[in-house]
Amino acid sequence: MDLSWLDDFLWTYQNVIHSVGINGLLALSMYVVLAVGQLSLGQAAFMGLGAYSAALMTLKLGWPFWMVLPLSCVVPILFALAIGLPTLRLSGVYLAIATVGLGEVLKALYVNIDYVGGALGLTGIPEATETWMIYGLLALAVLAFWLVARSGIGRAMEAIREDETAARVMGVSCFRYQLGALVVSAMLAGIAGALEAHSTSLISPGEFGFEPEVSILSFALLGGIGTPIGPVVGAFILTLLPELLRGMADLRLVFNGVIIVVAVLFMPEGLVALRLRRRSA
Amino acid sequence: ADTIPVGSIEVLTGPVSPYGIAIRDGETLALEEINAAGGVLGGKKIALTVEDSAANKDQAINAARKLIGRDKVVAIIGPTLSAEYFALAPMTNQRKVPVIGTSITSIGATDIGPFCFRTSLPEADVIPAALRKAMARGAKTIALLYANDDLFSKSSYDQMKVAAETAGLKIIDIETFATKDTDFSAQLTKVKGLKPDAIGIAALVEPTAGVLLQARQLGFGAETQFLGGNGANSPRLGEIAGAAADGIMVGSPWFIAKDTPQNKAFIAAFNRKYGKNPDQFAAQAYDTMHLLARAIDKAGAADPLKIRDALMQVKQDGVMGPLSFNAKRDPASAEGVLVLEMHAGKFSIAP
Amino acid sequence: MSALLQTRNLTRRYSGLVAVDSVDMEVHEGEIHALIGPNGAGKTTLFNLISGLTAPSEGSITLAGREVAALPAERRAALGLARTFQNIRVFSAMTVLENVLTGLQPRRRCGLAATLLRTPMFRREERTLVARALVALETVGLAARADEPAGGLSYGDQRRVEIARAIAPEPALLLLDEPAAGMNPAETEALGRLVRRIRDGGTTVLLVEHDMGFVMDISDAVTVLSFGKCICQGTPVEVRSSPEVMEAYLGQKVAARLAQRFAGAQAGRASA
Amino acid sequence: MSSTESLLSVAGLEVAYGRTAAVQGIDLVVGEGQVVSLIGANGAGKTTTLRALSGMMRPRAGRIVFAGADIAGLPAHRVAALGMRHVPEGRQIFAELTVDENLAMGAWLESDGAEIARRREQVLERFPRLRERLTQAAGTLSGGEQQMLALGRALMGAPRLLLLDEPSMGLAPLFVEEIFGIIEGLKREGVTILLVEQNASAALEVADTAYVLEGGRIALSGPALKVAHDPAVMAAYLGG
Amino acid sequence: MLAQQLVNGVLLGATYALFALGFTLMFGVLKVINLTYGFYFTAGAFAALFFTRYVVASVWLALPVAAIAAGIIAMACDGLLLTRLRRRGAPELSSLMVTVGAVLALNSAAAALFSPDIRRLPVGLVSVESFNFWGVRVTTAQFLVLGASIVLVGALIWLLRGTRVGVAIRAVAENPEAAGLMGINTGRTAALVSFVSGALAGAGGMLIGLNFNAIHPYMGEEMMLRGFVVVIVGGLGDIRGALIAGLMLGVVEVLTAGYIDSGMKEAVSFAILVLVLWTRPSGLFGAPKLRRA
Ligand SMILES: Nc1ncnc2c1ncn2[C@@H]1O[C@H](COP(=O)(O)OP(=O)(O)OP(=O)(O)O)[C@@H](O)[C@H]1O
Ligand SMILES: Nc1ncnc2c1ncn2[C@@H]1O[C@H](COP(=O)(O)OP(=O)(O)OP(=O)(O)O)[C@@H](O)[C@H]1O
Ligand SMILES: [Mg+2]
Ligand SMILES: [Mg+2]
Repeated sequence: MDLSWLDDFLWTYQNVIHSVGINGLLALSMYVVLAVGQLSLGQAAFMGLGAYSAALMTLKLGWPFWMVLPLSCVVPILFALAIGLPTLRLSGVYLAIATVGLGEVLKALYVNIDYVGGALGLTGIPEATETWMIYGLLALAVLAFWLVARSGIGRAMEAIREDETAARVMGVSCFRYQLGALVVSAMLAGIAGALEAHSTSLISPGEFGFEPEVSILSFALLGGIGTPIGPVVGAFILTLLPELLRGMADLRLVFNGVIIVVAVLFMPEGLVALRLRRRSA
Repeated sequence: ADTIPVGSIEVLTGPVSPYGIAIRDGETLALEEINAAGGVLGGKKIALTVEDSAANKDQAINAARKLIGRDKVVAIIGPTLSAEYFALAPMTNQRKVPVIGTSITSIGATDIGPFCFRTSLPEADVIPAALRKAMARGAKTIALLYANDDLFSKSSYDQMKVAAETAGLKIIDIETFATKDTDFSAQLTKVKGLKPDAIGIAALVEPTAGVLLQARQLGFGAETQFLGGNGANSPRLGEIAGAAADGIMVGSPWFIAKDTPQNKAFIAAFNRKYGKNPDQFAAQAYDTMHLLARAIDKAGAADPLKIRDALMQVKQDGVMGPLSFNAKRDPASAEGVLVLEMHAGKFSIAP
Repeated sequence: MSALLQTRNLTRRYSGLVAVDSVDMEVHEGEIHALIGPNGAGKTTLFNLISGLTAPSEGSITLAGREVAALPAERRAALGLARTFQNIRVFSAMTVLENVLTGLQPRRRCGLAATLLRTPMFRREERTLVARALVALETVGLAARADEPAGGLSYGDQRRVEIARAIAPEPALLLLDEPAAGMNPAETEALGRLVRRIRDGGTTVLLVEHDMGFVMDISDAVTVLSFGKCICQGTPVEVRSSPEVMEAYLGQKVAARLAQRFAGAQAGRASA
Repeated sequence: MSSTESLLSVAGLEVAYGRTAAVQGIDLVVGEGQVVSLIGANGAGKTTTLRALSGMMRPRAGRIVFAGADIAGLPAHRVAALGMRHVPEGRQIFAELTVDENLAMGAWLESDGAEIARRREQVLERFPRLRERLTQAAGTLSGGEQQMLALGRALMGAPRLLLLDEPSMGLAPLFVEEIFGIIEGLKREGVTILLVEQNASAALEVADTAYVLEGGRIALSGPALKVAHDPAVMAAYLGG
Repeated sequence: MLAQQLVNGVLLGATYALFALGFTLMFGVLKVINLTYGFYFTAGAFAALFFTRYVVASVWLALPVAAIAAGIIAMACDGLLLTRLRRRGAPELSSLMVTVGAVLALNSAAAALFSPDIRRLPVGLVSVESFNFWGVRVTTAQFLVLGASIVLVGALIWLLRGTRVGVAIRAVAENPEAAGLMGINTGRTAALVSFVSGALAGAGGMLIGLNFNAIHPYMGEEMMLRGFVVVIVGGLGDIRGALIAGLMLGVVEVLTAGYIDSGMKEAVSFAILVLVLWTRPSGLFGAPKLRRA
């Protein structure tokens, strides 16, 4: 049997396939903070930190990818702790803007520091990301979130989302959960950044600002945050859509926007509007 | 096949799209001329597929993979932005398909590999001419302003700085802004206090216009000479900035009133087809498409490897002047670089 | 009897208003203690201070001999404090059962690792917690609606969910803020029996309530608050006959009715 | 039943939340100037009935005729314009507005400034506690104070028909008496009232007519005195 | 130079404030992070552009045209997209999501229709001469922006605090259900708020487009991030806060660029933003949530 068409297909769509999976991871990193009722928009910034630190480890220190990948979440996690401590007491949009601030400050730093390539960013990053790594991690993350959601921890998270005060009275330490969620979010985003950097050979400061952040948020919201599946589905759709609409030229983005609007108007809870049932009895 | 597939990746949507659209218009015009004149390889037509990258790295890569994997193109023109070029060139180079940037000015772009070309002159070749002209008019000190978040502007600034240092101009201040900024008053006020003889602006045309407009509001007059980088070399500068742009000088490999028959024909054809004047980006793309067609003919086959080798040999005298590649796959000559000065919204050769 | 809860000089000021004014109060282990007073007297504010939702301006709070005024609310919950809210706060998108299970958080021992690995201990714990939650729901009469979203219950039923959620972890001290509001007299009577049962199960109860019949019936001790100050403290009988309380809070008619009812308590009960 | 003309008459009212039917076909008449009391256990559908009457919810079926107009399905603000005021369960005051602003909103449909001032004075007369707190954000009032505000706000609308959902909830005994005094006063002034109360004995005392709701249906209705002496009602709602 | 820099800062800040006024109204009252706001700003500028080019070249006529056009568009968008969700009581985040999609569609449609090129209002619409006060230069357009922001702030505060309509707007914002019971037509109030904030955006778009000589389909989009900062630092729905926060942001940016490093102005202004929020978690004047346990 001639399978060369498959090779061709995989080669042609390799980057699409990678992006879809990486965006899935990013969507989950948004999901985990939304799951504790926080609109924290630092995911793109965390991704940037992961991407930059991983690329530097590869390019400047020459470390192998199997070491770089797990280490890529260290810097994002440290930042998450550092900004989480002062900002977590903010709520809603206030937190959102404070965390967007982190992204903007980092962007200004990347642009101004020549060691990390300035406006160009880091180039010539060797391709090391394999499709199975992305999807393996994605599957693991979904499974872990699923298991957590269906447990007391998941219940506590939902309680925080609904009413922080009441949750605290039940003995749920909102601060610990929210900081934990932020750290997990940073970890996922950081790893996604490392995968991205080693998939496209270039990272530049503009990729980690406000606009990508809005896309990450839309992955999670379009898919729905009732289950960890929703955000991943959202990421898949919104990443594939521009590719599928390639033929529409000028009107591509118009159409893309209209699809989002229609989808949300008719399914305001997201495309995967499920709620987990946690009753085991 | 009786058509030769060629691809192009440009920014066709979003805020940067004026550049990508100009390039697409230029190459499309050239393509029609080539096909109307009987095509290449003895009668085969070139089929051009232009893909949108939306100024997004991933979409640029996706487009390149689609062009190579599905459309089986023999060469790619573009992409519009340097960052896109750096992202996709390693992959196209590995796949051995020539990519020819028409608007890529960053240092090191063509070093990625033997299949990476560009026809845009690095600014090192254009800026010194303008600086020399300014010094001839009495400039001794200069302040530099540039958009530090944009690659095109940044590399323009890098060259400007080196050129000013070599030419012996004293750089008394360096200020930055972001490409999307609309307010430059803080930087300009500071510069004004330092009273430089000249101000060099390295930015795309929109912010350059903004800087000029605000400079005039803040009282900069004819005593200060303004110099633009490659980005300022566009008829749109006059359209946006109007009288505020009067007196700005740019170095340019091409200019609209350039008095050669090729250029006159190009301008006329462009106006016929699009109802407006071309800019530098359109001209560059126009020349590049013609050069590529020549290389395909010379290669004698629709084979990317042979086309690459042919590209290294072809020469052409186009609207921009003589065009060929040097060993590093950069344009070989900076002949024809002119210094232009703006008056009443239009560039003309500086006296 | 030792004091399970003790406040000393507890004060909370809002701009231009002292909502709770140097309150010294003791709640003894094993008693049902009622906190009464006119509207705006500071009862809910006092609950907020005790449970840690509002920081005191001054004063101390000791729970089982431990100073807790500086502890966050969640730590106090872990020490065995539970409460309900006057303005109902159920988690409306969660089911009734999940609401009660959330109340059982202080009883959860399994951490993240056990959760991810689904260890036998985790499974066992989930089973026990669900069983306990169902018992609590049974107690308030809502077991049949365990799987409905709590937001879809009527006002009175949501109040029961709150009570179930608070009693499920078998707290040492239970604060009930107007538990009988929105219940009719028959239901209130049932609630009274329930509160007694909770007390008998080893939980000390401090409750705010405006239904005097209910309060006088079940409480062992009563504290009366007025304009933030503690104006009277004692047994129901003492409080009922205090002229200040009568004037500030009860009013002639209610006082008379109460007197009548409790004077003939024995007879009344026999006839019913 | 009294011979007065009916201000509100409801026939075959059905209301549902999604697929669960909360009110399953009730008939109800409120005569002009009457106080009608609606009692029932938790979850019986009392609140739901009131919500459907005032336009907060769209009924699934049935006719609601108020002051001669069929109002079933009209939005709340149109119903309010006809002179119906609803003091909803949970009070629903505007927490971020001041007490005074809350009162002003109660008189939204009145444009005569002097009339508004007169009503405001009347309300503050009735609830002196509110006068002390005029500029305080309503959300920081105590539970009982909020209840007073909710009632005062409704009275600012000079209603023809007042729907009260558990007005005595959370009020101190002294004040419960006062609320029922106010209800009696309003009745004397000719305001028609539909009263939902858990304090059934007091409610039946002021009411002319009473309806007992069970599982979304009317289980019993008639003159309040008669309902109050019904043995089943006594056992279930009046407490032993 | 310091004087000129301070004036630069105030003038820049006035543009931020002007942009943020309608945004904070929409955001604070309708409780939705409405990302289409930037589009109304653009729409106003384009309406003014076409009006001055093809009808009459007068600022005083173009300004109301821009405001009304943008106001109507805003009202239509709100009615079409958000009213349905509001009525259904959909979660806040899904409303945000609808506006994400809508702004993508609207901006790209505008770019496809009008091309993304930069245009400017006809030269000579206002005097291009700048006034010179003891060496400090200010242009007519800048005066217009500053004047408009101050006048509009006053007018909005009066509307919200001093009129019954304003109180009703706030009531609807907080509890639409209860507002309905008072006889307030909530749908009409939402439409009114959309119109007013759209109109503010439109007027702002025209004046700021005039001031910076740059009108293009993405001009609103590019102001959004700054708009957010101003609205948040000023406190949601707080008009006076938006003015002060806008001016503050402008002055901070200009002083950073003028005296520290122009590359660091975003970093410094965001650092200050975080500091402000750290000390005042609900914005400069925002009181903490008024609901009680
Ligand atoms: N956050 C606050 N800001 C200003 N005043 C407040 C605040 N919280 C409470 N108050 C005031 O403190 C007083 C006490 O309120 P609290 O809720 O404790 O009363 P309460 O005794 O529970 O009354 P009720 O029986 O009516 O519920 C009230 O007058 C109230 O207005
Ligand atoms: N938002 C809702 N969604 C779904 N079901 C609801 C909702 N609100 C009420 N119900 C259901 O409708 C029925 C009637 O509720 P309603 O609130 O009218 O009762 P009620 O008589 O007012 O009770 P209470 O005395 O407790 O206030 C109940 O079974 C309740 O579970
Ligand atoms: Mg209270
Ligand atoms: Mg009810």
